[in-house]
Amino acid sequence: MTECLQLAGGKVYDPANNIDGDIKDIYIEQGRIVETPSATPRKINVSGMAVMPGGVDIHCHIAGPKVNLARKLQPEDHRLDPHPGTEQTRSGVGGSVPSTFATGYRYATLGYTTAMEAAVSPIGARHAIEEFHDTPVIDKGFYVLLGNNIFLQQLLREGRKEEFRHAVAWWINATKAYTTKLVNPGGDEPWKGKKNSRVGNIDEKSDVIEVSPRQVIDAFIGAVNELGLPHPPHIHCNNLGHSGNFDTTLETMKTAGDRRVHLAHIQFHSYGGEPGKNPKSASRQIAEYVNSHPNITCDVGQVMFGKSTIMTADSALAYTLRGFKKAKWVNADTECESGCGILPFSYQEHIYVHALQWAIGLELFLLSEDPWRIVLSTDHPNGGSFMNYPKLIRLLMDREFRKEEIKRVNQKAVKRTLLNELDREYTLNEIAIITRAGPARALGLKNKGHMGPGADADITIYDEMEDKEAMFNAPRYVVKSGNLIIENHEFRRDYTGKFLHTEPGYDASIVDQVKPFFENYYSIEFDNYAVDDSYLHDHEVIASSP
Amino acid sequence: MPLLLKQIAPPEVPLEADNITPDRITGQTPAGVEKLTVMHGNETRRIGDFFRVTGQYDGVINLQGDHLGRVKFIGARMSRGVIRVDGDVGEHLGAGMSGGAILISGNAADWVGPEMSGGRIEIRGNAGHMTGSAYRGADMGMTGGEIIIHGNARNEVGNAMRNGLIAIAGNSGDFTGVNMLAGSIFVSGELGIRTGAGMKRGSVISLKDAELLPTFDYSCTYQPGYLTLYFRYLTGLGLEIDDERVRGPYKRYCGDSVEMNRGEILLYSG
Amino acid sequence: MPETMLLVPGRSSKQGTSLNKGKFEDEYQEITSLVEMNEEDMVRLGFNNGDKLRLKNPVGETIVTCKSKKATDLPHGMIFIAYGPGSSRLMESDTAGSGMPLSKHLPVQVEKIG
Amino acid sequence: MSGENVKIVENATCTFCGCVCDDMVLTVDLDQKRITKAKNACILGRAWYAEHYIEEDAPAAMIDGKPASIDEAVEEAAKTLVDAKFPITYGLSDTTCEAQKQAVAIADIIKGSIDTTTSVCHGPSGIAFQGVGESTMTLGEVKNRADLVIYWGGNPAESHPRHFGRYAVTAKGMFTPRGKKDRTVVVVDVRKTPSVPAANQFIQVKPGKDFELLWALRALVKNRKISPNIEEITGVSLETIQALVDKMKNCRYGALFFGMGLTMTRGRHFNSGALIALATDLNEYTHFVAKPVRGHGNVTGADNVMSWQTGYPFGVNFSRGFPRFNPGEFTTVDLLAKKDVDAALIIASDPASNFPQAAIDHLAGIPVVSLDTKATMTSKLAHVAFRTATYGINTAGTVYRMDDVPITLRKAFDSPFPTDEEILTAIKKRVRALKFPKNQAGDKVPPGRASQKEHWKH
Repeated sequence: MTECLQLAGGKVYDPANNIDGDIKDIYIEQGRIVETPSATPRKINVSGMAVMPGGVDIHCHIAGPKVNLARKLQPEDHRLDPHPGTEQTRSGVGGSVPSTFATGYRYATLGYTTAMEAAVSPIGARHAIEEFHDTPVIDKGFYVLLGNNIFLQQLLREGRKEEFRHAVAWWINATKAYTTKLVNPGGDEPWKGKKNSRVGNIDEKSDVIEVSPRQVIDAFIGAVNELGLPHPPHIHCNNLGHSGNFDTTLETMKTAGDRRVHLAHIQFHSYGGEPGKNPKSASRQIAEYVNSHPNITCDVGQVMFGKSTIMTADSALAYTLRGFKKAKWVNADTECESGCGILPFSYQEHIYVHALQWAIGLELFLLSEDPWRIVLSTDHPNGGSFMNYPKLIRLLMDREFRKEEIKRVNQKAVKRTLLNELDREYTLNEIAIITRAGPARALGLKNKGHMGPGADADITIYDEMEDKEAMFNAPRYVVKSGNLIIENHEFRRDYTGKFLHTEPGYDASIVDQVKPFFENYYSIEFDNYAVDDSYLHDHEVIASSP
Repeated sequence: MPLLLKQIAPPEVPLEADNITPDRITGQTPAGVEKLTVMHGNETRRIGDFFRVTGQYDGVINLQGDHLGRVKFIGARMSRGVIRVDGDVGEHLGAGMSGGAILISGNAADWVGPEMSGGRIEIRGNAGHMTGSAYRGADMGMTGGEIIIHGNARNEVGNAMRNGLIAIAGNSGDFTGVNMLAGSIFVSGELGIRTGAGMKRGSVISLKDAELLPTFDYSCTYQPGYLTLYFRYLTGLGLEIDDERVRGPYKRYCGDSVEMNRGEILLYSG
Repeated sequence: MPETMLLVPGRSSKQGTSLNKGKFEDEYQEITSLVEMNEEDMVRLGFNNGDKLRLKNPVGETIVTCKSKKATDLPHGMIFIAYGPGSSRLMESDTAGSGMPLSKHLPVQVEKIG
Repeated sequence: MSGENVKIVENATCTFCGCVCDDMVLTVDLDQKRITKAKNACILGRAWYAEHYIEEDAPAAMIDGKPASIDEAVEEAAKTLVDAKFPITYGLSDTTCEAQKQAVAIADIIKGSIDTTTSVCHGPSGIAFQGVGESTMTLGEVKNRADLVIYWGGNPAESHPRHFGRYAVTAKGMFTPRGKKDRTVVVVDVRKTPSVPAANQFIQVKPGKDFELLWALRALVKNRKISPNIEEITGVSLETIQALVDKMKNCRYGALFFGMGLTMTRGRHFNSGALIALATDLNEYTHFVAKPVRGHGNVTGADNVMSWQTGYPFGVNFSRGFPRFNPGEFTTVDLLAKKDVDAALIIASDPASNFPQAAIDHLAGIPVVSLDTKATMTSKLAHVAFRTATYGINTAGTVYRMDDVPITLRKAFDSPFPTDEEILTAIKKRVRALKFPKNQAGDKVPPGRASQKEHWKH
């Protein structure tokens, strides 16, 4: 039951509509924002509070096969962070990989109302959607992993670009994905088939698939832009985490030319130095390239100190990280299309590399000239839990606080960055951009990230406070699709949220090409592969514009 | 005068009583203590529903009753004072405790002193499985303190223990000292099978011979000097060790070769 | 003197197919009370195919029917039974902090009855 | 008239064992309500379909052995569960994920315990996973890539008959075009099972010495020393062990499958853990994976649903208002044998016939609510017994194969009985109403995907 509401007297931060802290009433009816309501609204006095669109997480890992493996893996992490239920809400557990219910409620308690799972294998799509059904409050969708899909690589090898595009679109439809995700494109075959080796340079052709990572990247950028998906290919570059990888990152961006592309957790891809040796910061080179190329959006993948969980389709990377501590580790190969690696992790202030990663993330935020194209993320839970967002916001908004925090970390690492020279402080308006308006625009979600008439009534209202961490930690009100979910910091009702996906057009005859491959090399039947509509709960198709 | 909790009603289902610790009852009157909550299955009840509380806390809490074996989490996370139980106790005794002492006249169920970091637990009877161990999934069990069992203990004594001492006058079960990182385990009686599997460092000492895993390597038979001191300390804790066994000799095995091979198992071979 | 042998309960195709017919049907009852034994052990102990045996341990006991198995397929001293009510009677309930009762390799005393 | 009203269901999924083969072609006689043919099914699958019939006369619900209406039974079940101080929900491996989700919701609302048949199957492997992790795969990777396959402590020829042909031994794939000829198969077991003939090599280990053998393999893989008495200990010669180590290190893609010969014997989770750790160790040299060969059709789905809803795969307790996990404390055999629980909701499982006697004795003394497709020992002792439709034959829904691949079920024909999901959803609504009488607006979450109608009411 959605309500007719008047949010009265708040300071409104709606950067998409050029509203920066103006006092303004917001009206809500039928789950949407309206100019003037047709009925008498329930008036909520929000004067002295900051009113923002609901937060949008463009890159996190919250549902699907690898997330659930990571959950199963860590009872010790859940035990310390129980999430009690209420009469309205289900119980769960937290930790760095919370249960589905806790994930949804906790996003809501930070004022986030949309989150995109950034990596689901096609065969695991049904699983991800089932988890989404149990992930309350937030709207959600996922990016489907296609960058190591053997059938698609075969099409590329044979130069069948047209069919490639149709096949990509078929896969998006079959899995009900939002866009394509490339993770370490072309890197699975070396990992699975060549005694755990990895991709070096992106022009190197695998001797099995005979296609280079650059060809894969180029083809996806081409196909997805031609299909007109609301969000371009979402790319996790090759060589994540390795010293000297900024070069791979630059090459990946150059491959795009002036075509749209999103680079995921770019912090992990901004390292200088020699491979195999300690990294240095290359954030300046990366930031400069991004600043001067308006076709590029990125999210940061900020590292936050404390417990995290590495979970990535970049299995080779997880294996490398496992080498440091030899503690529990998961690798899961997915036939013909993907795989993942998982390990519990902890970022520590005194460790050079961890401190450097933390500093590089902050550098990227502070060096970025266009807040619309750099999105706040921790690559949850890889760089740390999304529950760290309020602290990260304070690090960006509060120079003095940042200085104190800088003093606590490995100084050798700090000295190798520009961090001490960067005095910039983000404004509330800029925070509203990097956490809401920007990611919504990058995702092509026209009804999100702003509060103009017709927008989804996803709204968060914070008490204005000096301590921005405290402020962003506890919104007083959260409205989701017009429902007052949190009122005076308390959950008032449960709500499922919507599932967001796309339906790009394609030539149906492509199925005749996919099917024989499938029958030979997959272990389930082709007709049981695509996710049917019965799995969709409340959902919305976001239009493609080819 | 200790604070006396006398059990007046047997619980119908397990009782979780993590409020029964010196840390929680300090400064409370007996009536105040009776008002503290316990979980009786899924209902929240009061200590007074199950115990009559008398006396005054003078550093010691005394529990008496015939059905204490269904009371879990006694002394969990305690940091000081003494809990004396006349009878048996349920699971998770002294879980995560950091100081103080717990004395049990009867038997204890599974999980005695899991992940404890300090203090002492002494059990006159037997203990269940997983004494001084890690909980599932965790990479570290007991990190300090002492557990003395006068009877037998069962499987996984000291699983992933990092520091401290576990002494067992009777037998231990399988996987004693499994995944041990450091610390000492002493067993007077028989060891179960697969002692020290996956141990990185630490010592397991037994007064009986035992069959060890194929990844433990015999290094020598000797009379380690430090054992005299060690045994004197154990006798001080009330364990009986005769002079012959104090003298040795002991067979020393090192392992686990699957791990770092820096742990040791000493078996009496007089 | 009853002989101590190692009982290995496990799945078998027949147990699986008869399960579908129903646990109260004779076929399931029969299959889950049939114990396979090394033929040489049977000769040594004087057992014949179809003999009724009592399997007993400190937990409980059950009556089974004996069936020979080639000496190469089942080691000496080991007997096999399909999971079912019979094997349950001999299982201890302690799970050693795992949830799993020891359900295979149960030492049992074996003696012929009747 | 039989034989005229016939329907063919293609790509149907057999839910009898964890192979969850989804290539069944079912011939359904709609008049007789029988499946007359199941093309592609194995011996177990054929029996699963052939023996499936609807007992039209059986009451859909019984209270204390007497027929009752479903509404009455739901009400009585809800009261029984809400009144309990320590209720347990158990079973769940032979039903859909949609039903499993409702069961977890009930346990959450009534603050009870919930556990699945995992705890007496590969629960120890789950514990091992939490300690060690696991290098693993979907079964198609084995079909496409594995040139070395080792089965340890399992007998798939009888428990999972199509495992060899469809996934792991004779299956032909991308880099294994000649199937069996392109791979080496080893079976390790205490006895020569019917699986042994499929293998190139059989290694017979002494009963109860799997851990010692696995540990010796781990040490040799790492080039460490082991006891010269290894043959005496394990029954396997040092040469054989070393040869296996060489084979494992030098393969291109190795896979270790393991069964309950490891989980159900002394050592339990450490046995599984040793095997998983061995596979992990081998990744220093080549690509190596391991996988438990799971049993019941959707036991893996139960693990998944439990994990995403509670954070833990089995053995969960909600008595404090949030999930806690502790096998040995909150697992069903323990809770029953220690007489801790005072009511039970048993779904698609028969603990009264296959649990240790001490556990069965306590179950017989407490009020039990049971859901099953046919009469069982458990339904016979139940206070409230529901008869439900068989998943995969009479219901749609989702199941997870042993390798966590989710598959949608296709219904072959209707059953007069409600589904597990329908009954559990109804019980959930009633327990919520009884528990939170003032908050009837609480359940804003739409019903599960398969529960569009409560058809038994019409």
